[in-house]
Amino acid sequence: MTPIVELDDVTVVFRSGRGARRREVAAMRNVSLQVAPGETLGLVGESGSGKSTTSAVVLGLQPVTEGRVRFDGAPLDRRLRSRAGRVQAVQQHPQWALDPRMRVIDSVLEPLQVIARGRPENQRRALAMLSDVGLPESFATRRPHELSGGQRQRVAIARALVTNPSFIVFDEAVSALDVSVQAQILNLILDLQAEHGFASLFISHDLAAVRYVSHRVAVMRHGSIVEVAETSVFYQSPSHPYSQMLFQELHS
Amino acid sequence: MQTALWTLRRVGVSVLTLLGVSILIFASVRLMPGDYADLALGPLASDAQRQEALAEAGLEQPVVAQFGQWLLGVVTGDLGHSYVSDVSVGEELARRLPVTATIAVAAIVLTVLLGLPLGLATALRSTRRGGGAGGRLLSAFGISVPEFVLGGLVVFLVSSTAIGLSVGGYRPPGEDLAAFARSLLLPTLVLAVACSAVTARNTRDAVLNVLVEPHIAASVARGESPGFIVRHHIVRNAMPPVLTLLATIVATLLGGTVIVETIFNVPGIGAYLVTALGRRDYLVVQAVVLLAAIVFIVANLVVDLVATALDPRLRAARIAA
Amino acid sequence: ASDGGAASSEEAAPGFLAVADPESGAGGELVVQVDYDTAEASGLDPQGAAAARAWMIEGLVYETLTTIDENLAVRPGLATSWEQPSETEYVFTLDPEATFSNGRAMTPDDVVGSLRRLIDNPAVWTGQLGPVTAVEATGADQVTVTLAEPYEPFLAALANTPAAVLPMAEIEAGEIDPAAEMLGTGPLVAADHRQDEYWVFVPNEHHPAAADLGFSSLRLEIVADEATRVAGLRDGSADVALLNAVDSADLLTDDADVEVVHQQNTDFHYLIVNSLSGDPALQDEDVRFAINAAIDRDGINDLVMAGVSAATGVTPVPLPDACAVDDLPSSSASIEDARAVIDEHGGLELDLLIYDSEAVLADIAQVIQQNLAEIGVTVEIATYDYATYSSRVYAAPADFDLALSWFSGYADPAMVTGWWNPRLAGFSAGYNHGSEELDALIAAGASTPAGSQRAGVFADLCVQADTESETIPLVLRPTIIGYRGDTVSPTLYSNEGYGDFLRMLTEFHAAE
Amino acid sequence: MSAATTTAPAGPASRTGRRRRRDLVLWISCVVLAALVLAAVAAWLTGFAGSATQTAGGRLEVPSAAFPLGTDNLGRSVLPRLLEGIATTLALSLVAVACSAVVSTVAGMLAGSFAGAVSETVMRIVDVLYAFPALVLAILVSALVGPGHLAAIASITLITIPLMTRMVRMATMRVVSRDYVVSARISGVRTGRIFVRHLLPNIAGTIAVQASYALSVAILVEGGLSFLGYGVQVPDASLGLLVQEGMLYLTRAPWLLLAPGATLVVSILCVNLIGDSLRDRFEPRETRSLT
Amino acid sequence: MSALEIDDVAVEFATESGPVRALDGASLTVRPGSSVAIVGESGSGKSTLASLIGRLQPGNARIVRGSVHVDGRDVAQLDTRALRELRRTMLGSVPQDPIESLDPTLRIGRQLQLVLRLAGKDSGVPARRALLEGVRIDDPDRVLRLHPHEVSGGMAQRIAIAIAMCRSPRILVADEPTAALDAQVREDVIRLMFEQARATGTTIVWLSHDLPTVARWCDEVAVMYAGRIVEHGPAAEVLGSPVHPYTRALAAADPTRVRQGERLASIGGGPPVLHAEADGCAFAPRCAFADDACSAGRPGPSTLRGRVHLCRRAEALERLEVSS
Ligand SMILES: Nc1ncnc2c1ncn2[C@@H]1O[C@H](COP(=O)(O)OP(=O)(O)OP(=O)(O)O)[C@@H](O)[C@H]1O
Ligand SMILES: Nc1ncnc2c1ncn2[C@@H]1O[C@H](COP(=O)(O)OP(=O)(O)OP(=O)(O)O)[C@@H](O)[C@H]1O
Ligand SMILES: [Mg+2]
Ligand SMILES: [Mg+2]
Repeated sequence: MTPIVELDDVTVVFRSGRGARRREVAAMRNVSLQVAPGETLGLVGESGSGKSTTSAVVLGLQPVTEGRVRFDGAPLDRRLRSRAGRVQAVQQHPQWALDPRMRVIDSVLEPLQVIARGRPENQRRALAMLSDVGLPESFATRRPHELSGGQRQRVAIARALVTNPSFIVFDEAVSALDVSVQAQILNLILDLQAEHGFASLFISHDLAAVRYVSHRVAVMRHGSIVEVAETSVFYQSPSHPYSQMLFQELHS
Repeated sequence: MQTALWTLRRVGVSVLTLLGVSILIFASVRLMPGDYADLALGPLASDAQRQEALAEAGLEQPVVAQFGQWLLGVVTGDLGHSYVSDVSVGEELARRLPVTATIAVAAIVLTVLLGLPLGLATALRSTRRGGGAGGRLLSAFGISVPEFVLGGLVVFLVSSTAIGLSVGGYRPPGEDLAAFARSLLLPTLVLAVACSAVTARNTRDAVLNVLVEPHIAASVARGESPGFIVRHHIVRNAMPPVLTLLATIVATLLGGTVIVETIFNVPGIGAYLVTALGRRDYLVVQAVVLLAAIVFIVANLVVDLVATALDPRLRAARIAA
Repeated sequence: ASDGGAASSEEAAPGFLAVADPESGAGGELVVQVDYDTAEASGLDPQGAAAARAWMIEGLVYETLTTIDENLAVRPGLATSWEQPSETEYVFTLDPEATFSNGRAMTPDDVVGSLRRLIDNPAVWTGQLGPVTAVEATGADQVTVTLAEPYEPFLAALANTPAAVLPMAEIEAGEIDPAAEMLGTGPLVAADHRQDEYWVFVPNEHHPAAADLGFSSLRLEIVADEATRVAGLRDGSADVALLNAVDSADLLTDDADVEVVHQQNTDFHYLIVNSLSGDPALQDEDVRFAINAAIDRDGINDLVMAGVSAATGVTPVPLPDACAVDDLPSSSASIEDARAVIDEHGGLELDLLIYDSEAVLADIAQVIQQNLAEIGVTVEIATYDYATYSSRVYAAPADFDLALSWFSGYADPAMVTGWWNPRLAGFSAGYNHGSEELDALIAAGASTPAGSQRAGVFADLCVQADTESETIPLVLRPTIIGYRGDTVSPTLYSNEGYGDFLRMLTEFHAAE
Repeated sequence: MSAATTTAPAGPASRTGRRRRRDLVLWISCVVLAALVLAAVAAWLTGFAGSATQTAGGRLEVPSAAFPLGTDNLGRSVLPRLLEGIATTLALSLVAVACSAVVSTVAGMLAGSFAGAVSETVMRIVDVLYAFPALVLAILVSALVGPGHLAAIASITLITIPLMTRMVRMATMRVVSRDYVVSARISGVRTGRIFVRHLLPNIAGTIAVQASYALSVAILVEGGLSFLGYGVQVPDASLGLLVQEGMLYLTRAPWLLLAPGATLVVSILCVNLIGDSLRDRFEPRETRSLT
Repeated sequence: MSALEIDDVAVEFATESGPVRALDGASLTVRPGSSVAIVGESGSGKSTLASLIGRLQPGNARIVRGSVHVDGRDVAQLDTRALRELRRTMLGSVPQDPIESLDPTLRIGRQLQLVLRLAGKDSGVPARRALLEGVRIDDPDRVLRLHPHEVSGGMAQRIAIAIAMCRSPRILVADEPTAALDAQVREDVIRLMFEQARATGTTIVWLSHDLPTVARWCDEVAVMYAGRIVEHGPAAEVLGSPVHPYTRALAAADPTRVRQGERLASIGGGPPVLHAEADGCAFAPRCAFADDACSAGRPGPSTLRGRVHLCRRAEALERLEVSS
C-alpha cells in the first residue's frame, strides 16, 4: 500500500542573520518517515526538536532544503490548492484556530467551498460534521468567542474533517486543553478516525496522549528522528536512550 | 558586532530613503509653476533679462544635469547659493539652524518634562476610580488646539498684557543672549503644548502596555513598592515606543516651526523655507527639506539604536530580520 | 487711537498726516517693521529696481535730482533748481553740498553717468524717463538733459529712486558693485542686512541733515505676519509698522499710544480682463463693459477698505488733472443693460486669479464675485502664490479670464497711463490688445503740459479705457501706517506716489 | 484569559464602571460631532449656508437676532459661513481620510503578508513620505495642483498615509500568522479570498482606530493649510480659513475667531476622544494597580 | 496555627456581561510546612483562590464574603504598607510563564540584585552567583549576564524559583509553574522546588491540572469545581480512591491511567460559569449519580475516609460501589 505521506531524507535549514552573524539552524536533519492510510503516527520530542517544522513540511507550507516529500505517491506540489480538501490541519491554539469574526458554520464551510463552491448540500454536510464532533446545530451560528476552548478545538476538527481528507496533522491539538476536555477530544479523534479512516500525524509533548491515539510513535531530537516504533513496543521497551529517558516519567 | 551590522543596514536604508526624498523634492520644486526669474524681475522685464537671470542661477541646464550637480554639491558639502540673496545656503542654514534648533530642542525638553510625567501619572492613576480622567482630557485638549490658534491667541494676549514678554524682538545669541531667549520663549511654549499632549497620550499608552505585563504582576506580588516598580521596571520598558514618538515629533517640529516662526517672527529654518518656496529659491527649498529629512532619519536611527539598547528583545528581533 | 479705533485720516497740517515735533525725545533707535524685503534680480542696484519696496529701501541711501512733496508736486532734490529753456530741454543746477557717504563730493559727471547708465542699460524705469536724447554736463554744477519731444512726466520720473545719482566714478573704476553695495548721497548708510530679516541703517555723516537727525539709527525689520506687526506696535517692539489690512487699526483700539493713519497713495488696484486668450466672450467689448459696469467701485471701497480709499479711473484721483470717476461711462451704465449683454451669451463662467501675499485682494475678489453674480457672471476665485499667479498671468498666452493686481500710480498721471498701451508696457501684451485711439490719447497725455488741456486729454483717455474695459481700475491702495506716539514723532505726507512712506525720514524723532 | 476558558464569553473583562464612563465619553463625542454634521448638512440642504457669500449687513456687526454670530469684514453673516466651514472641513477631512485608509489598507496588507520585495518597496516609499516634512509636502502639493479642495485632500492623504500603512502592516503581520489563516491556506483558499474574508475583518479595528486619529490630524492639517493660505480658498469657508480671517479682528469682533476656533477645537477633541474609545474597544487592556 | 486559612470565600468579577462568580464559598486550611495541590478544570477558580493569599486579585474582583488569614493575620484588614510587607516577607510565588515574569529589559544579574537588595540581603555578585548555584544552574556567571529572552524556559523557571525562595517565604504559591515546560525539564524543576521548600520548611500551594505529578509530589490535594473545593485530603488517597464524583471523573480522564486499548472516560458537557451563588451542587448537571435533591440544596462540607468533601451522596455512592 502506498504511504499517504512519505518524507525521504528531508533536511530543513533555517538561515538567519547576515554576514558574520549568519546562523544556520537545522530544524530537520535527514528525516525519513511514512504515514500509511488510516494510520496515526505520533511525533514526540522536546521543545525545539523540529516537530512543528516537520508538520509544516508535510503540509507543504515549508520548502525543504534537501530531500523529497511525496503525497499519495506523487511528489508534493507546492501549490496548496492542488490538494485542497485532501490534507487538513488542527493547530495548537484554540483561541486562534477560528477566525474570531466568522460564524462557526462559515468556518466549517470554508474548506468545502474551495473544492465544491456553492453546492446546496455543503451546508447540510457542515452541519452533519458539527454534530459528528458533538456540537448541536444551535452552535452553528455562534462566533468563536462564545465557545469554550474545547468547543473551539472541536470546530477546528470539524473544519478539518469536512472535506473528508485522507490526511490530517494535529500539531499540539490537545496540549492547551485541560484533562477532561482533552479526554473528550482524544476520544473524538479516535471515533472519527474509525468512521472516516483518515491518516494522521499527531504531534504532542504529552506522551500519554500520544500513546492513546497513535499506532506508531516517532521520537525527534535536535531535528532527527531517533526512534520509530509501534506504540505498544515503545511504551514497553523504548530502545534509544533518549526515548528511554523520555518514557521513564510515564512509568514512574 | 551584530548591532554594528544591523546599524550599517539601517544606515544603508536611510541613505536610500534620503535619495528618494531628494528626487521627490527636486522633482516637485521644479514642477511648481513660476520660476525665480519671473519673480525677481517682475512682469516688466524683457525676455533677454529673464534668460540672463535664469542662466545666472544655472537654471537653463537640463534638469537631470542640475540634479546631478546638486547631488554632487550636497555630497561635497556645497549646497549652492540662494538666488535671491546670493548668500551660501550652507552658511545661511548654519546661521539659522541654532534658532530653530533652540526652539525645537527646548520644545522637546519641555515635552519630555511635561508630557512624560503627565502620561506616567495618568497611566498609574487610571487604575483608580475615575483615575487619570483629568490627565486624559488635558492631553486630548492639548492635542486638539492647533498651533495657529494657540499662537494667534498668545500673540494677542502677550501684546495686550504687560507681562514683560514681547513678540519678536529677535537678536542673535551672540549679540544679546537674553533677548534671544526671550524671543524664543513663546514659540517654544506654543510648540511644546501640542507635543506634550501627544507625548502624554502615548506615554500613558506605553505605560499601560507595560503594566499588564506579567513581570509587573510578579513585582507587585513580591511586595515591591510602586515607586520602586516605576523606577526599575516601568520606565525602561515603556521607553521604546515613547522614544519612537519623540523621533516623529522631532521631525514634525519643522512643520510646527514654520507656523510659530511665522507667527512670532523668528528667523529660523521654517520661516526661511516658506519665504524660499514663495520665491522659488530652489536650492534653499531643497536644502531645507533635505535637512528636515536628515533630521527625521537620524532621529529615527538614534531612537532605534537607543530603543534596541533599552530593550534587548528588539535587538534580537532586529538582528534576526 | 484717538478716535476710538478707526484710523484717522485727519491731517496734522495741510498735506501732512503727522508732523514731527522737534521738541520730542530724540536720539533713539528707530524700529520700523514692514511686511517684506526687496528681492530684485539686479540686487541693490537702484536702476534695476522694479518694485516699490526696493525704491523705498534704496531711497534711504540714494537721492534723486527731484523729489515730490506732500501734494505730489515736484520739488528740488539734488538739483536745487532747474530751468526749461525749451519744451524739450532741462538745465539742472546741482546742490554743491551733495556728498557721497564715502566723503567724495557729487559731480555733474555722476549725474550724467547715472542717467546715461540708465538709458544705455534698459530697465523698467528707462521707459518712464521719457525720450531722452542727450545728457551733458554743462557747467561745474550744471547738467542739461535734452528730450526728443515734450514729455510732461519727466521731472516726476526723476523723483524716483531708479533715477538716483550713483557714484559713477567709483562704479566705473570697479571699486564698488552697485548690485551688492549701496553708496549714495542719501541721509543713511546701510550698516547691516539680513535678507528677509532686517536692515540696519546709520546716518551718513556727510549728509547735510546728519547733524540734526532725530534718531541714532534705523532698524528696518521684515515681519511677514500682519498680526505680529500689530503686536509689535502694541508691545513697543516696533515704533512704526506698515500694516496691510484696513482693519488692523481695530486691533489697536485699546492702545492709547498707537496711532494708525492712512496715507493716500496714487497706487490703485485694477481688474485685468483677458481679452486675448481668456474666455472667448471676453473678446467682445460689450461683455467687458458689462463686467466693468457691474463692478461697484464704491462698494469695494466701503466693504473692503472701510471707506478710507477711493474709486479711481485710469489716472489716479489724487493727482492733478486726473479724470473724475463719476464721469466714466461705466459709472452711469445700467445693471439691466449689463445683464442683458451677458444673457445674450447665456451667462458666463469666469475664473478670477489673485495671489495670496496681499490679503485685500481676496476681499476685493469676493465683492467683485458678488457684483458679477448680479449680471449672471459666475466667478470662481483662484488664489495662488505670486510665482504661480505671475506664471499664469504674464505667460504668452495668458492663462486666466480675470485677474486682480495693482499699479504704482507714480507722481504724474501720464506715467501710469502708459501701461494701457500693451506695446509700451510689454507685460500686458499677453492679455490685452489696446487700441490706436487709446494709444494716441496716452501719447497726448504724456506730451501735453499740465493744465486744463491735459485734463481734457485724460478725461478722454479715461473714457476710452473705460469703454474698452480691458484693464479696469478699481480703488486706490492706501498705505496704512501705525506708529507709537510715545516713542516716535514722525513726519508723514498725506499723499505718496512711489510707496515711500519713509520719504520724510530725516524729520523723524525717536525717543531714546 | 486562559486558553481553555469555558463557556464564559471571551470578551475583554474590564471594570464596568470605567467602561460605562468611556462609553459616555464616546456617546457625548459622537453626539456633538453628529450635531455639527447635521447642522452643516441641514444648512446646506436648506440653502441657508449656500448664500453665505452674499453681503447681508454692515461690516463687523455684533451678534444680533438677524445675525446670531454677527457679521464679518465683508458684512456676511457669520453663522452660515461657520456652518459651511464645518461642512467643508469635515467633508474634506473625511474624503482625505477615506482615500488614505484605502491606500494604506491595500499597501499595508500587501506589505504585511508578503515579506521580501513587496514589503521592502512599500515600506521604503512610506519612509520617503514619512521623512518629508508634512507641512512642506502640503505646500508643495498645493503649489503643484493649485490651492483649494483638491490640494487639501491630496496633502492630508499623503500626510496620513505613512503612519496608517505602518499600523495596518503591523496588524496584518499579526493576523497572517494566526492559525486560522494558515488553516485556510492549507485548505487551499485563494489569497484574494483570505485577504477579504480573514485579513480585512480582523484588521478592521486597527483601521478604524487609525482612521479616527487620522481624521483628527486631517482637521488639524486642513486648518494649518488654510491658515497659511494653501488650503481652502475664499469665498468658500473652512474652519481653518475662518480662524485665519478672524485673527485680525480679535478685539473688535472676537466672534469671528472664537466661533470657528472653538468649533475646530471641539471637533478635533471629539474625533480624538472617539479614537481613544475605539481603541479601548478594539485593543482592550486590563489595567492593573501597583498596590 | 495554620499557615493559610481560607474561610468560605466568594469572589465575583465584574464583567461586561454582568458578574462572574469565580469563587463560591471556597474553604481551605493549610498546615505549615505541608504541600497542597489545588487541581481542577480550567476556570474552576484556582488562580483566583491563589491570588487572594497575597490580596493580588484583579481590580475587578469583589470579595463577596469570607476571609483569608495568612499566618494568623487577616489579609483583608492590612493597610498597603503591611500588605507589601506581608508579600515581601511571607509570600513567594512561582509564575506560570517564567520568562514573561522577568523584566525583559534587565539582565538576570541585575534582577537578582534588585530582589536581594529589597530583601535586605547582600546583593553582590557572589551572592547572586550563589543564588543561581542554589537552583543548580551551571555556569551562573554566564547566566547572570543574559537577558530573560536568552534563557530557556526551564532555566527561567529555576531563576524564578531562586527569586521566590531567596527570601525564605513562609508560603510559596505556584500557579501552574510547569505548564510551559516540556516533560523532562518539568520534572527537574518540580523536584528543585520541593527540595528547596522542604529545606526551609516553606508551605507550598501548587495549582495544577496535571494529576499524576500532583499525586507524586504533594502531601494534600484540594479539588476545585465551580469555585468550591469539592474534595480535600491526602494526595495519594484523593486521587487514588476519590470520594467526590467530580474527582472520580477527573481521575478517569487522565490518559496516563488508561491501559492500551482502553477507552478514556470523559465527562460530557462543560463546567458552568456561575453568575451568582449556586443553588445546589454545581456538578449535578454533569454528574451520573446526581438526583433531584443535588440541584436543590447547596451541599455543605462533610468528612469521609479522612477527607473533607462536598458531595451529599458520597456515602450512598460508596455503598453502591461496594455492592457492585
Ligand atoms: N522560521 C524559522 N526561522 C528560523 N528558525 C526556525 C524557524 N522555525 C523554527 N526554527 C527553529 O527550528 C527548530 C525547530 O523548531 P520547531 O518549531 O519545529 O520545534 P518544535 O519541536 O515544534 O518545538 P515546540 O515543541 O516548542 O513547538 C528550533 O530550533 C527553532 O528555533
Ligand atoms: N480578571 C477577570 N475578570 C473577569 N473574570 C475573570 C477574571 N479572572 C478570572 N475570571 C473568571 O473567573 C473564573 C475563574 O478563573 P480562574 O482564573 O481562577 O480559573 P483557573 O482555575 O485558574 O483556570 P486556569 O486553569 O485556566 O488557569 C473563570 O470563569 C474566569 O473566566
Ligand atoms: Mg511546535
Ligand atoms: Mg489559572
